[in-house]
Amino acid sequence: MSLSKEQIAKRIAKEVKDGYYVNLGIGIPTLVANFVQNDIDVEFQSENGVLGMGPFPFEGDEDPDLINAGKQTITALPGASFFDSALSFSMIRGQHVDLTILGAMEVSQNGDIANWKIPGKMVKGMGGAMDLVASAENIIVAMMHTNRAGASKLLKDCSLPLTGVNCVKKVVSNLAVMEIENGSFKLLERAPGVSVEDIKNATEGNLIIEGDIPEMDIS
Amino acid sequence: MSLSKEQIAKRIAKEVKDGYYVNLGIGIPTLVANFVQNDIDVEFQSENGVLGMGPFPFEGDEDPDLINAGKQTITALPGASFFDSALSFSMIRGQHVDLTILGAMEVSQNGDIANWKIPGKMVKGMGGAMDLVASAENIIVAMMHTNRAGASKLLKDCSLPLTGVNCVKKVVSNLAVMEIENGSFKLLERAPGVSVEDIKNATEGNLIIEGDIPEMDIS
Amino acid sequence: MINKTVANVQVACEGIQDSMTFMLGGFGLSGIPENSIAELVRRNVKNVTCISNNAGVDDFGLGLLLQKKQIKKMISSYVGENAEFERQMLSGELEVELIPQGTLAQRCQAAQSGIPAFYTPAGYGTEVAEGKEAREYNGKMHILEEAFKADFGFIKAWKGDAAGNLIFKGTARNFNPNMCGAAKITVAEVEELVPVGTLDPNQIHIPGIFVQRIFQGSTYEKRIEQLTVRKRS
Amino acid sequence: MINKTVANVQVACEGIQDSMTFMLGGFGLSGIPENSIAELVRRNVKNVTCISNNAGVDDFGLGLLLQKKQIKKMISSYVGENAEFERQMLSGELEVELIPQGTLAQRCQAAQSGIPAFYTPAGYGTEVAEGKEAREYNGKMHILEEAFKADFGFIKAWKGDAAGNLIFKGTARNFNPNMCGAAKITVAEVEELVPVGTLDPNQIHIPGIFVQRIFQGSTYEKRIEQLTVRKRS
Repeated sequence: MSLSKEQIAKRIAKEVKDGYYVNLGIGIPTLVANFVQNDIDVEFQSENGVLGMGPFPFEGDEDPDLINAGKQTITALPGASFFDSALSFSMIRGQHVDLTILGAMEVSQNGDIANWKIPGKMVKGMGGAMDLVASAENIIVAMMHTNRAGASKLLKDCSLPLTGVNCVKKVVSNLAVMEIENGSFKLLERAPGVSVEDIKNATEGNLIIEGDIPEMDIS
Repeated sequence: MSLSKEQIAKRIAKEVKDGYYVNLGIGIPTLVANFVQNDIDVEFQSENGVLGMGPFPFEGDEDPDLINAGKQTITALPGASFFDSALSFSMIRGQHVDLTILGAMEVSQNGDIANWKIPGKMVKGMGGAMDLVASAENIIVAMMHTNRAGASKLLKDCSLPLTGVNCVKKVVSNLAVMEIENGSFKLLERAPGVSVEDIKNATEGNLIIEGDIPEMDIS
Repeated sequence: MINKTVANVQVACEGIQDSMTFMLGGFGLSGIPENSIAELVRRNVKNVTCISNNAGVDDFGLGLLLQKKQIKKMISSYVGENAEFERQMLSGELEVELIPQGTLAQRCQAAQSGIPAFYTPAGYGTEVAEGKEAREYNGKMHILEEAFKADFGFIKAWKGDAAGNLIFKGTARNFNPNMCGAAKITVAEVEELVPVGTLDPNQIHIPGIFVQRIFQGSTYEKRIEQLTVRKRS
Repeated sequence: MINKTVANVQVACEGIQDSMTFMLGGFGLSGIPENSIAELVRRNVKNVTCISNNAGVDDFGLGLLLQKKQIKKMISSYVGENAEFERQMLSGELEVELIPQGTLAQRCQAAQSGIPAFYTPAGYGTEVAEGKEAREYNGKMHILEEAFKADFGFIKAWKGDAAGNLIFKGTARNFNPNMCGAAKITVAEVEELVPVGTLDPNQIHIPGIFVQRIFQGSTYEKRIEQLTVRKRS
């Protein structure tokens, strides 16, 4: 069974360790915050200028001067701080953020990522994604394994304009958890009920399968 | 009559215009603050992190957390701000400071300045002087025209390690006010009672004398 | 104290001309200089280049200038919230330069700081790096980016005083401080212009030296782009 | 909230070794990390390189490490207040690299920000530019300067909390914020460690992400280098 977006987020949440500063991209990554274990200390950074981001405000408490990178109204937890965009990217570029989780339209087997532009069709811009992927030591991509037409989004080479080269370390898709290693996708875990064969068929890039591939824990 | 240090400062104070942000170096330049006209608005910047510097504190009011670049205890005027060293040099390097007044050991006829090192003898360091002279559009040097041995400090070429090249615009010495123009010292004013001949004799660099040279107003 | 106060937004915008380059603070619709934008619309200044992280929405923020086709070129990092923008861009009416958000912030700060160029890893190996010098530092490739050059910067702050000192609030801070002093003339509008001496000098985010004109703004709409809330339990 | 508190200066300095490079905040004797310096003396760590704007005075600040000949190399902008320093330098016992103050600040901030190199006009045409790339921007020559690399940064702040958030006071701020996060490990000592949530998030000068260890300092001497006062009239 292919994972729902929530389940992808749930699985990624297990990668978030105690003491991590984490930047969450728009979309599935934003959901990760809901599934981080309660017994660890984590702080969320939003590149528009807040560290220590909390949940959405209660109805009526929303403040136009307090939003996240997705322009959603948010709250700040005790110990939070506000800062300007330059200092925010000092955190990112300076590798003070421990983990970056973001979405992708394509990922290649050498860790290239494309997520900001479809020539002639869609150009939203890269936002902070290029800074994040060029700087972060630990990048996890949350994505669908295939597009609506069933074509793989895990490729030998990206076909879309790149956001960054050689930077993605791990991909969690609706079908699998993979590590990028020596120019290949190394299969680590399968979604419950999804076979290795299914994953193989959905992956255009080089897929390395070593030994038994366990099912993901998305409890 | 050769000017006293106070008189040099007094003459330079006339160069300080309404609306100027001014950085004063250690020594004679610091004295300039005492002679700025009362009817103009000026703010003094000290590169260790204060804008809107005021006079020395009253006895007993001194605060070790409030000093100027000369490490002297100071005060802050209403409208003052404190900031870090990087932002302080953003003001300087970014040419937001309108006027820089500093001392010199030597100045050359093309506007080079030396004021931080005497090889083998004295090395105090350049502090902020290199940033100031490389950045400021308007630099006035306050200095003695000759050294204790009577040798000129206004030279064809500096003999000491440089602080900056081609940057000094104006020199106010104990003998004269000079502008640096096309690789020469252009004599603008004489100290009261000092003759053009005296100044000529005390100046090793090329000195341009055009027409009558008036006496300085140091009232 | 050097007084930077001007009477109103009209005076603050004196000297604005067609074909100039503007910097505008704000992230999304948060912390945007609403009064200055309204004045740019009123003056109908044309052919301008805008450096701003976003391009507003169809009927607010820079979207108001886009509607009236006042903008020749946008330099932004993300423009996904504006249909008219997308239309003008895809049709070729509007020139667009998309750059990484951190590079945008740093190019503003570089202009403010007199740093003409710096190396950043952001964008290496992508379209953004085309035509730019690249160099390896610490085993990683970086590209050389230059400071912006702009004629006017439009800043929105929370509080300010006549000396031009500014304090920002929450995430409405964003690019505003980095753009102060990065253009030839910096115009700051504030929600509250307070008497000189009432701001704690320790808490000033931007010292007045970076601001040429300051005025008390009026009637801030502060529109929320994505209202997301929790139910009270 | 990620807790950065450590019990005391001994714990804060764990991992310090001979031959490391340290960054130390402070301008003159203002805003220097007094407790950390005392601990460096106590540990008698040797052969260290210190990046610090000044070198203290003979019997205070970094002068204490100079007395015990713990410092191999100083990287500073101004060292005129210290006779022992001058003696060690002129005799060749101490290696000294003097650099412009603004360049020093910017090389710290570059390290904090992941900017490996930048252009500055400071020092062009002088000894400081020797061996460095030079380039013209805006009709003026600039030289390429690189970010510092350091093992430990020692910071003195006024107030801080367990999250590592820092607020500085007056001109004791100086290089301290620029050095936060510029070394592999940043150790912050504060005059007052306040409960988390009591610092206004708008007024935090340095967010805790740039600080690895924070502790409540003790018995600050805060020596005044040049006492200058006016008589009360």
